[in-house]
Amino acid sequence: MIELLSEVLVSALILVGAFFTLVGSLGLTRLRDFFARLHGPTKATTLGVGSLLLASLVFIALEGDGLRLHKVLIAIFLFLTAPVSAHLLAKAAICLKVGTGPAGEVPETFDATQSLEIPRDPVSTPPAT
Amino acid sequence: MIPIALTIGFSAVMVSMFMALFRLIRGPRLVDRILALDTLSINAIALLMLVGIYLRSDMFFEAALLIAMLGFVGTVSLSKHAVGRSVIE
Amino acid sequence: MNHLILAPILIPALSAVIVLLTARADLRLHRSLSLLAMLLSCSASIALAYSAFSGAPQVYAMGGWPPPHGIVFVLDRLSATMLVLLGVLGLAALLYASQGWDARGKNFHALFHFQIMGLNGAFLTGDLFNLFVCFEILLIASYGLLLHGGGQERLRAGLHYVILNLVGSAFFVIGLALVYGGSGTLNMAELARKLTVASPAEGVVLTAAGLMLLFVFSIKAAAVPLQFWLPAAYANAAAPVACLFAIMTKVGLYGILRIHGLVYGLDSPHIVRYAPFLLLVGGAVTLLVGAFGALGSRGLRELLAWLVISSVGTALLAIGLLGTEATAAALYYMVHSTLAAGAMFLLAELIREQRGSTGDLLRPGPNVTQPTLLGGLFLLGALTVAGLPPTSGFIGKAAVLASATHRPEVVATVYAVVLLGGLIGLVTLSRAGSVLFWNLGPSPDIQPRAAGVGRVLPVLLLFGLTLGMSAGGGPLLELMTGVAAQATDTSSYIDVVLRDSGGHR
Amino acid sequence: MTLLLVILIPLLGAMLPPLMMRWGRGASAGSAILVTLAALGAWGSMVPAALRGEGATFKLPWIPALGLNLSLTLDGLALLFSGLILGIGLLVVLYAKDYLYKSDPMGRFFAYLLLFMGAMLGVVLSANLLLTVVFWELTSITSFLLIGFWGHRADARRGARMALTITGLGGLCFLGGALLLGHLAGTFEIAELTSLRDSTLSHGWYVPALVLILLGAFTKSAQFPFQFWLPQAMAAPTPVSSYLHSATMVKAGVFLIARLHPALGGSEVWFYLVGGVGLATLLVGAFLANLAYDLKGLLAYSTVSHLGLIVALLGIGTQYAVVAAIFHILNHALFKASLFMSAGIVDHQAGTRDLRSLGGLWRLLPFTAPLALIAAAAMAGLPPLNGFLSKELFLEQTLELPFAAGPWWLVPALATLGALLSMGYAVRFGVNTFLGPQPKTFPKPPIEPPWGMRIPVALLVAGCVAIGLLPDLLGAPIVELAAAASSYLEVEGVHFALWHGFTPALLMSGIAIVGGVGLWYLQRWFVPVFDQSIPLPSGERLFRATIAGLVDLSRSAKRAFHPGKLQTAIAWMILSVVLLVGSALLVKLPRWTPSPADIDPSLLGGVALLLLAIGAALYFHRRRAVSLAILGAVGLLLSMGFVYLSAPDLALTQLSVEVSTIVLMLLALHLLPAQSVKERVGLHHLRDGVLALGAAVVVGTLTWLLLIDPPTSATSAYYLAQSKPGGGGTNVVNVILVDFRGFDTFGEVIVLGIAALGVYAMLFGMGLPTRWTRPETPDESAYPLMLGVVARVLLPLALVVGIYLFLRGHNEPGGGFVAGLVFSAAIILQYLASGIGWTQHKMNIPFHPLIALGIFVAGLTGVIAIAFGQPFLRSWFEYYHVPILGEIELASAMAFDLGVTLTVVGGLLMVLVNLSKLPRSTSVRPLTLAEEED
Amino acid sequence: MKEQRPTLVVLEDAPDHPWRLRLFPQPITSIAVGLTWLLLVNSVHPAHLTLAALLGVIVPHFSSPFMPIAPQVRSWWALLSFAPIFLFDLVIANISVAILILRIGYVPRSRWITIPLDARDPFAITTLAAVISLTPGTVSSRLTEDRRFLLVHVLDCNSKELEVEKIKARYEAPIRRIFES
Repeated sequence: MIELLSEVLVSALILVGAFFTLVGSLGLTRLRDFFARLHGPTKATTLGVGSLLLASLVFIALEGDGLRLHKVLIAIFLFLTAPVSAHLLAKAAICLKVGTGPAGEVPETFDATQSLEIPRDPVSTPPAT
Repeated sequence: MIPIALTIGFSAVMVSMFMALFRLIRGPRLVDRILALDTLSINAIALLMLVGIYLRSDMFFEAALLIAMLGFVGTVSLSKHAVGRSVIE
Repeated sequence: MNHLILAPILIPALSAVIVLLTARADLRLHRSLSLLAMLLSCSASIALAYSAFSGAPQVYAMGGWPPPHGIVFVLDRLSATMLVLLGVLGLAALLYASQGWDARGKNFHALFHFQIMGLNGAFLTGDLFNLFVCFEILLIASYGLLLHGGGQERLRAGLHYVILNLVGSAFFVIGLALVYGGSGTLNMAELARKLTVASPAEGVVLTAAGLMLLFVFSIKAAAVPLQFWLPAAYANAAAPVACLFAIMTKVGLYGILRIHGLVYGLDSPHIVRYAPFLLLVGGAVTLLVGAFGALGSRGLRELLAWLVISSVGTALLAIGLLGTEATAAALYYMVHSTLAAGAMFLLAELIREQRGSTGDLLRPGPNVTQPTLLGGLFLLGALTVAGLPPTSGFIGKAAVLASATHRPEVVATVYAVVLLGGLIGLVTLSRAGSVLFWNLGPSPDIQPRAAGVGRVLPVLLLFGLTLGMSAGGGPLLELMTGVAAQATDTSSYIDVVLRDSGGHR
Repeated sequence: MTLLLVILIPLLGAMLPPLMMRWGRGASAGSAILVTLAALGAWGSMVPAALRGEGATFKLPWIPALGLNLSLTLDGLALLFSGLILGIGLLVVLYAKDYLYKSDPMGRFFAYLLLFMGAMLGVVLSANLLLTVVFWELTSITSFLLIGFWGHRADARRGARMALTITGLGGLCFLGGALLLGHLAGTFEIAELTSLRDSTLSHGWYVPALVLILLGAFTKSAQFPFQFWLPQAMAAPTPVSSYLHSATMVKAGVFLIARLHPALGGSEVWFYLVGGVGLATLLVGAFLANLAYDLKGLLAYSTVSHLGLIVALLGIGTQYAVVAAIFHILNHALFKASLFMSAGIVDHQAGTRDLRSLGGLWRLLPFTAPLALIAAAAMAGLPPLNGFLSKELFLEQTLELPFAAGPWWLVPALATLGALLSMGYAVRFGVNTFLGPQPKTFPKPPIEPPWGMRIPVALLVAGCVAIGLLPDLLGAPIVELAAAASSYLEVEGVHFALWHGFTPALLMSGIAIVGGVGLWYLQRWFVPVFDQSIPLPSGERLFRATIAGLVDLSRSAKRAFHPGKLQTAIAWMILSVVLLVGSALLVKLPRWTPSPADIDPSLLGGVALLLLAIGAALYFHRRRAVSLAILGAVGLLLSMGFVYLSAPDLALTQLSVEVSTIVLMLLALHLLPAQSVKERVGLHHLRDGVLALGAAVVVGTLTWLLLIDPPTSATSAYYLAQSKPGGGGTNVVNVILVDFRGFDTFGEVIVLGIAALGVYAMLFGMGLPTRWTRPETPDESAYPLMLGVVARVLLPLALVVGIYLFLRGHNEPGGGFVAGLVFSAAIILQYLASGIGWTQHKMNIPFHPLIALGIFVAGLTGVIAIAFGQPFLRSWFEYYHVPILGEIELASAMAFDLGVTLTVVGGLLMVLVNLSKLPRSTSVRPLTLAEEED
Repeated sequence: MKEQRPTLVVLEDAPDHPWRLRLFPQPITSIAVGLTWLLLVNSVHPAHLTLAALLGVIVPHFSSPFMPIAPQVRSWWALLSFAPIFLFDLVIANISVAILILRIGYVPRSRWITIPLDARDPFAITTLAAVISLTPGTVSSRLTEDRRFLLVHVLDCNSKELEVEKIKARYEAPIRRIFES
């Protein structure tokens, strides 16, 4: 009974993961606007991988090797990095004036670059008010 | 039951890798390609997970970990290059 | 197990490391340090040579892993000869460089010693893959050295040099893959043993491997039509570097002697039957093309570079003649041409500096500051390189020709080629000499400084050695015969390495 | 021993004159004279014995392997020649002392002269053929230096080069021939060669050896068709001309023929070759001499023709022919040297040697003129002078040849013609210079030179007369001795007489004398004709054209085949490897039975992906960034391939290398234009296609071969077995890397370090402006906030992962290399996020020492083993049981791995930092060269 | 090319602290490091615990200079309460995006919206941006120089105002509670 349930669980997770991975890539291929494409990988794929991770985690656990959580690290890394990648790509696309589809013009406020004094550390210095 | 799921999973991931590769080749812009590359590496992680289940081993955990960590570095530097700035400044 | 065998690689490595650790220390410290190290490793080489010539080959098993499984160093007469040769050459080059060249770029001493280490390793190792590793070390280091001093031409030449050599390395790896695939080992002795019992299929693979390696070594040796990397590189390298590079082509020749002469056996069926013929033809073509290229050169250093190619051709030819006598002649010629070329490149630099803006171009220019000294040295060098008596070049050439008389079917060709090459060389050098020292243009307002003792000394040292080679030609040829005998005796090599390997566990 | 001294005294004494120069020219010349006298003395001490026929010998092995010994002998021939060399040498030195101009470096001149003297003595004294070759070449070289003594003059340089080239060519041939001869006879000792004559003549290599040796002799003695270099050599100072180019060096060829005549002579080949060439030379030389305007040129051609006469005699080779030859050698040396000297006097005093502007010097040079005229008479062969005697003998010999040569009268007629011609130019020389009308002006008003220049002439002429009058007393003994040494037949009872009664020879010389005068009478008509209308085939012009042509050919050939383009070079490489290896496959390919491997669909998918990606990378190769991105994908897929082969270590390595490669390449891209140059579609595409195809076939075949019978390696089994017990690790790959083949790893680590140093040195050498000074505006677009924060959050985690990979490496996938790359990646991320300036400031590791430290640590683990009496790199490991912590393994491999890690980090970051300090521009010159290829 | 100065790692932003801080310059980092280690080896064997502690001491000494200001979690409660919301939205987001992607022939109404930021702490801003990117069809695309506005691309958006409101209320507020306040 437990085995069955677990099998079901694992298979379900696998399928879900596979589905989202597929959807992510599909979006990458299908959507015709860069910014739209951007959404696919950042979300769908991460979730897909997440559930696959979960699947293998559960599976290994059920194999009797006990709870091996180390795969969680992968998820952590992904969740840390994926948004940043998306962010940077988006920034790049904006700089390159990639066509942004319907009503996709960049607001003016972003073209006006405010002048700041030079902070020594790009991150931790408080912005000029 | 799991084997079937695995087969489906494998084929799904394989297909999505093909799609990512398509975008990588098709472009049209460098950013598209970078995005595709990023996706491809994430797909690779998925593939590794499936392999792990298939082989009942954690042999490829480190590989997946590295992809998650280092693929990011690649994406970052490429996208900085795409903008036309020095990668490191 | 004789730990001294490690000295030729550990001493340079250590000194390079120290130089780097004290990266910001005064250059003079680095100089004295690296000179000392060079002296040490040179004397170590001589000591090794002494023991090698007084006995059977010695085996050193790295990490105590017994061959064929572990990496071994094998010290035999051939490697000892090369070690000593390199030691002396390196010493001269380093002496010269310490007169100021080493200050014209970064990390000279470190790169130099790594280069020495790579070369020594290549001469000592008894393992094919390790040979590849050593080749990598010396290639990368030589690339760094080649660019030493900066400048456009150097950069361009260096780029070609490194790319072509990397292509060579790629094929080297393929060759190694074939060797391993065919024989399941990378140890030279074991490979030699396997060759005798190889199945047909393995036989094909191993033959292909052998030819692939022949190709690779021919690149290193700059045999025509694989000479492309050499002329520009040598003509543009800094003088001491060019001097050291005089031995680079010999590494390729060494590889051929070691792998095809000893492991495969040039006249054995393991490699294609026409391999010696290939060497003969290749050598002949290389010899002539080299001499011919020198004839058309516009600068002294370019001319010398082509003559290096020509000398390689002579050596290849001799190797292709097979037999102990011919091999001995080839070895003698190798040693001679290395020393001579090294000296000539140093001398060319002295001449270039003293001819002001004309540099080493072969057209009328101002008279050099030290006409008698440089002229005399140039004359001596030209005689040596062109193979005129009483220099070692003459003896080497004579030895090659004499050994050819045992091959009646090719003797005519060999004579024709060698003599023609010699003639062209003679014409070239006489033209160059008469332009450089007789056909004088207006002298500049400020006469360049005369070269100090420190920079003439290395030249004298090297030329002195060549003269010694001719004076002591008798005993030396005897020695070389001994080397050749050992370097063609495959079965005892196998025995020594695989039996008293000094490996345990 | 004294023999050796005779050679060594001049060779070593050559150093004296230059050194003495600081005490003035007199001292220098004096020293030269002293040296010559010393040599003469040493020689003289041996003469009596030699005359008794028991000449001294000396032997010292030099290079036994080649049969080259320092063996000398003083037999008759050697005696004659060495006497000439030393005697005339002395006179020449005397003469030169006054002849040389104030501006000439006298010391150098005498040094060269003495060197030549020594070399020449070596040639004539050596009893070993190879030794002869050695000294032979030395004479060529010294003569090169002497001819080029006035190197500032173009004709001197050209003459010197031509002489060296021709004689050098001959020398090489001589060497070849000598080696052949030595091989077929088994010795180079001339005495033994002589004793082996019969077997030599019957040997198959006799003819080639003979021809090669004769080539040497002919070139040296300016025999037809090589006669042209001698007149060119007249650019040398006159003492040189009279010494080298009449008395001694040009006689070396003749000497060699005489020397080897006993060993090689007497065959038909010998007769026709030597005799024919000699006769031809005699005629050609004499004829050209009649056309020369240059006084020395005339003498040079006459020398050529007289040498031809001697060679012809040696070719005939009967006893009396040999005797005549030897006798003429002696005579010619005497009168020709004196003629050259007097010509030198004329040139020196009158400032010109052109016959057209000379004449009537009889009155101005009352002392020199008669001497010169007598010498000329001797040259013409007028009685009662020595020339007459030997010429008579020659004409006589032409009547009784050992082999048939055309109709009986042919050779004698030609000989007579030769004599006639020589009479002609002798008269031309004497009359046009000293008699006849005196031109209005001379470049210099001629007056008699100092005695130093006159005495030698006088002595030599005296010699001519003396021998002419008392031939039996002065000539016969030495000639007999020498002739005996240079003939394979018995030679005895030699005596000469002015008068033999009415013989055909007398008739012939009569014809010659009369005709010669007549010829001189006609010359004012026919010489101009030859000058203007009839272009004589000039070997000299041909020679120069040949050399020039060769140089041009070489240059254009280089441009065509060695154009310093990478494509060409690599094309040649691929071509040769394909041919080389392909040929082996064709030769030795066995017939195998292909075994259809079962194919895995997922593998198919992966392969398809990989191929697609690679193809795309190729397709986009011109757009660098794009192809780089695609290459990233290729790397990723490749690592998946390693996963498929369940090789986690390789996968890890591949992945981590991939990233750093991408970053470095991106940095490098800054220096390149975004697109590579557009290639013109051309033939080279076809070439490349064919080559690629061939390479593919070869490599494919080889791979197939490997696959159909995979290697069975005892080594891999050994590694698997020994990994844990011997290497203390369960991860075989890592144990192989750090233990079984640790030395390779050590090497590769060093390679990495060197590469970093090399890049550093290169960038330094490029002398580019270092753009970076302080971090520029760290605005949002340069340093995005998100990136910065996340990068910093990631750093510690990444470090932990690195440590993890490092620590477990020995037993499970991971290891020092990967760990190092992970560390570097973590730090690279900081550079990306916060820029060089800030990061460098935060983590200020000096890279050089870091690299060095890594190598040092790795090496140290090996050396420590030695300290324990173990072999280098012998690994060590131990398991410890610590109470709470449990079992812990310590292994030397870890230290080794640490070294690897340090070097990797240091090297990678060093390259990275220095690359990123470069300005971003496509106008950086050094990198344009990467573009020049297409 | 100027040489690097041979000084070692400098901790200039962490001057003389009490020993506790010198041992653990950034406690939170140390904890993260330790946890990571335990996760990696996934065991709590004493040996690994000690090792984790050790790393917790060592690693931050290398990493902390790069993070002069450590993230400070003001209220863990806020963090805990926010986590489920986020995870829930994550799933929802994916599903909705999936539907969007899968709907044949439907052209999503992409829009740019600008979110005026109240958050100041870099970590807060970053977290917010990350969360935005990970949740319903939005990708935070650009931050102004003065870090007061965040440009967000919405895949399928009916009204900009609503979106802005939602984000500020649902995400920014709790995140500010975590890091600031």
